[in-house]
Amino acid sequence: MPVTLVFLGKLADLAGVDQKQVEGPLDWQGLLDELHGPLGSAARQDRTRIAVNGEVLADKAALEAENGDEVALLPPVSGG
Amino acid sequence: MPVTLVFLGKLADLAGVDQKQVEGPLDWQGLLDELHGPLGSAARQDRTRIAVNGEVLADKAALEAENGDEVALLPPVSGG
Amino acid sequence: MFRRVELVRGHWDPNDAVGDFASQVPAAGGIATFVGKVRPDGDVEALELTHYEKLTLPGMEKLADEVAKRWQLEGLLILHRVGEMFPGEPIVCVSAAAKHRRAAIEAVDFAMDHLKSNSWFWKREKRAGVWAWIEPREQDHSDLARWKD
Amino acid sequence: MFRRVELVRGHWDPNDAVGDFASQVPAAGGIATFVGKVRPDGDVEALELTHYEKLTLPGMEKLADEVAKRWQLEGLLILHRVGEMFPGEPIVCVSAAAKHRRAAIEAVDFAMDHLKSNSWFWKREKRAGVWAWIEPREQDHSDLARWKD
Repeated sequence: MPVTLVFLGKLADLAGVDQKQVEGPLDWQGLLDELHGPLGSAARQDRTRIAVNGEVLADKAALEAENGDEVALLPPVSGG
Repeated sequence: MPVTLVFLGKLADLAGVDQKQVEGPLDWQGLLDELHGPLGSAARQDRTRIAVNGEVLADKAALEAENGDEVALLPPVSGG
Repeated sequence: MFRRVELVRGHWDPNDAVGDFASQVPAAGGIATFVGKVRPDGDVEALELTHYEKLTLPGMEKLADEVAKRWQLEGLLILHRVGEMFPGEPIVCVSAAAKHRRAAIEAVDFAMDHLKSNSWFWKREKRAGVWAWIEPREQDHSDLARWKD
Repeated sequence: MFRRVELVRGHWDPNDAVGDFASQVPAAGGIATFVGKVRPDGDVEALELTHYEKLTLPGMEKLADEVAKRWQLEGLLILHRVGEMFPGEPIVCVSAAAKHRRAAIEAVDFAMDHLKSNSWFWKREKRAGVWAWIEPREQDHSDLARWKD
């Protein structure tokens, strides 16, 4: 079972899908290689967070995902 | 029609009645003459207010009630 | 602005009142509410709230005027029970509807502080069959002081 | 302490939820409540709230833990709608029951500020048939800053 990428909020629009499977292991550079154009830019933004299996990473560059893990890309929440 | 005295809260207990009629005109001294014992002491306390026909007096010593008026004696409200 | 300010003389359900109120303020983004009950505190058997016809409701109306002046509201509900009631029964219900959350919450907070310490109600409690009048609480005065400009 | 924290997936009536909640907290002296609705603001046709299963509800539970730690409550209710909804429909309902009024009101105020600006929800609005994502608001961050120790 590969790594599942989950796109939330406007990142799902940019990705064109809610989820995507990629082959693990997956580090930060490997993730960026999967994300093209505006989606890659959005992922790089400071306020976009990454969660692995429901744990939000303090430093997303420290991403280390194995096959079977779920990696979520979280844009800023909407508020209001 | 005489002046109606209205006793609120614990003042009604001290007066033994909720209301009482007295002959007008009635000023502050006249009112105190009507109120005996603990009721008179309670009326004198700073925090006890007087209302004439629903208007609370800024200075209760300025009381000037005529026959037909309603004079209410208001102990501190309970809160909480 | 929709406004309902009343004394309640018998058993009531504040939740029904708030439901009715909500239906009157369709443009509101939020509704804040506080419901106060007779606290089932150990040995209190009953509570009686006395009011004075010529001051109590007019005072609540003046409070509503002031709340409506300080916050931009779509609606304001102030209901206060009078008479004898029992532990667990509702005493007071204040609800404010506004476009924005903070206005609704602050309006309720302000109205409750003023209702509790600055309104014409006299309260007595029955414990072990004996009625005793409740004196003002210091806490109420400090609550009220929060709103002084 | 009675506690109910849930995501709501379809049409609902917060007033019914608050009525049920009230019946669960008989020892409370007061219940404060906030209900937020989709504001019927001119041209908004619909609103959609997206959540993330692994974070959103767990985050709401953590928020409830913190509220319960900061205030002495008899009960806490946090309900948040997800999915597509229409103007006038309820989005969120927070209710806190406590012995004392200030605890209940502050707990609701705190929970709302954190739900609004610090919870895992993404919101988009449909205007004139076109969906657009809502960006964070500065106001929410200043609301949140009020609670920093």
